[in-house]
Amino acid sequence: MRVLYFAWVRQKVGKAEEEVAPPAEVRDVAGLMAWLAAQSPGHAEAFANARTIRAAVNQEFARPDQALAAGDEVAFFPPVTGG
Amino acid sequence: MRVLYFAWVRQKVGKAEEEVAPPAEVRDVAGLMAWLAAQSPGHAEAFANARTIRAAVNQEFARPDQALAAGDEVAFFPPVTGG
Amino acid sequence: MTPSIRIQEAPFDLAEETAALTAGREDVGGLASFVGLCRADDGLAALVLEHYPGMTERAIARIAAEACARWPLTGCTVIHRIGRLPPGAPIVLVLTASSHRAAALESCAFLIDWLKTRAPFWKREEFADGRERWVEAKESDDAAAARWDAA
Amino acid sequence: MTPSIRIQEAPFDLAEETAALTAGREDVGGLASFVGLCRADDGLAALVLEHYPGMTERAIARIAAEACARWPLTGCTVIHRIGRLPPGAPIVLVLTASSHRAAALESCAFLIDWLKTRAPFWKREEFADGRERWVEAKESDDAAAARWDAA
Repeated sequence: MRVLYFAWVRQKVGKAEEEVAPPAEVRDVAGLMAWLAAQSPGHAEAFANARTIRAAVNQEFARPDQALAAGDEVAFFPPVTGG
Repeated sequence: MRVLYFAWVRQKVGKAEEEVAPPAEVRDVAGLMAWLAAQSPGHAEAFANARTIRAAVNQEFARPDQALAAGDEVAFFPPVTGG
Repeated sequence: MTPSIRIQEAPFDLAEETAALTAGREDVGGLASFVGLCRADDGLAALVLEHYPGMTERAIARIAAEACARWPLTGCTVIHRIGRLPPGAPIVLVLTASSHRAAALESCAFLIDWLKTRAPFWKREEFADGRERWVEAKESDDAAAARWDAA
Repeated sequence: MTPSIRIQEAPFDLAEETAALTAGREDVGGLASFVGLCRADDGLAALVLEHYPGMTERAIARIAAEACARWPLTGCTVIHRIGRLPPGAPIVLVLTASSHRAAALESCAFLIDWLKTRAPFWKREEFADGRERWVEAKESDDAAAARWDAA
């Protein structure tokens, strides 16, 4: 599973992307966030306040309960500020 | 009193402007229109349907009951179609 | 800030007018523009626009001042062409600048809705077959302008 | 008509983009544009914009297609810049063309309101004194975008 980070989520995690292989009990976006938070102090800081983070699965905005599959591209980022 | 005509009102009257000296009983815009309509066949045609004509007095839109003074600039024209 | 208002036969240059409202400034967050062009409906050969010199400039200056009072604008340009214009030619430009996006967008729509219904311009259509016709005012334009009275 | 959508570091040319939507056509009655610029609030030295390559283009293409379904557009261009932009620099361009004035104006406002709240861009502010700050999403932008859901 490919995970991408943007903006301050990327800065806190310390990388722009990584390949991860979470255990089978990680079934949805919220589960992945909780699992990622335990991977390093940077991850922990990035995911400390999950409510400030938005997610996309396969380049579509996704809610915390969206189910995940092994080949998915999952992205985490703050609320967008374009335009 | 200076009277200006625009668009098809000008075409029907046959001139773009004229100086007029209506009698004292012509007190407002509607009265001036009725008086002008009797000045020539062109004027009569232009003012045949007063409801299709708009007026301005001293370069401000005016209603039929607006009072007139001797030195006024009065204009008659169709509803505007700019932009 | 004094709005720039021009009635002219000559074409206008959108890039130049935009640059004039932003050059050397760092407080403009949004720039909204509307350009109205001459459509070639039903075999139109040209539009001929006339106006009421003097009244036109006064009326546009007043509505531009009202726009500046209703929205915090950093710049406002209105250019309306007159004379004979072929299909495809730009007729009118409204350009508004503000620190805030909504102010620029709303004031631009306000000004063009107003110009359509309250500015003393008249359009005559000339067709390829020699016919001529004065454009008639549209109720939909009156309705568009009236919504700002209530706002 | 296929909307033109570009994410780029380079500046854009409003006159060129406008010409592309009108050149050789006689059916365009109105052209609305919005340009968002970088303001120099509070000693800002630069804005740095990043985006989510791939998702950005897909998301903008989808919303542009929705605009074309909601309004009868003859042309639609969206250009969003990324990278480091100094105060005064143009950031985003939305340009819509239609036979009808209201369609051009409304679709332009719709697209920029959407870009502000749903397109995956993020802005970091760099200040002259070395501080950095990620721009936070604004509730007023969410409200502006939400009014189109109800419309």
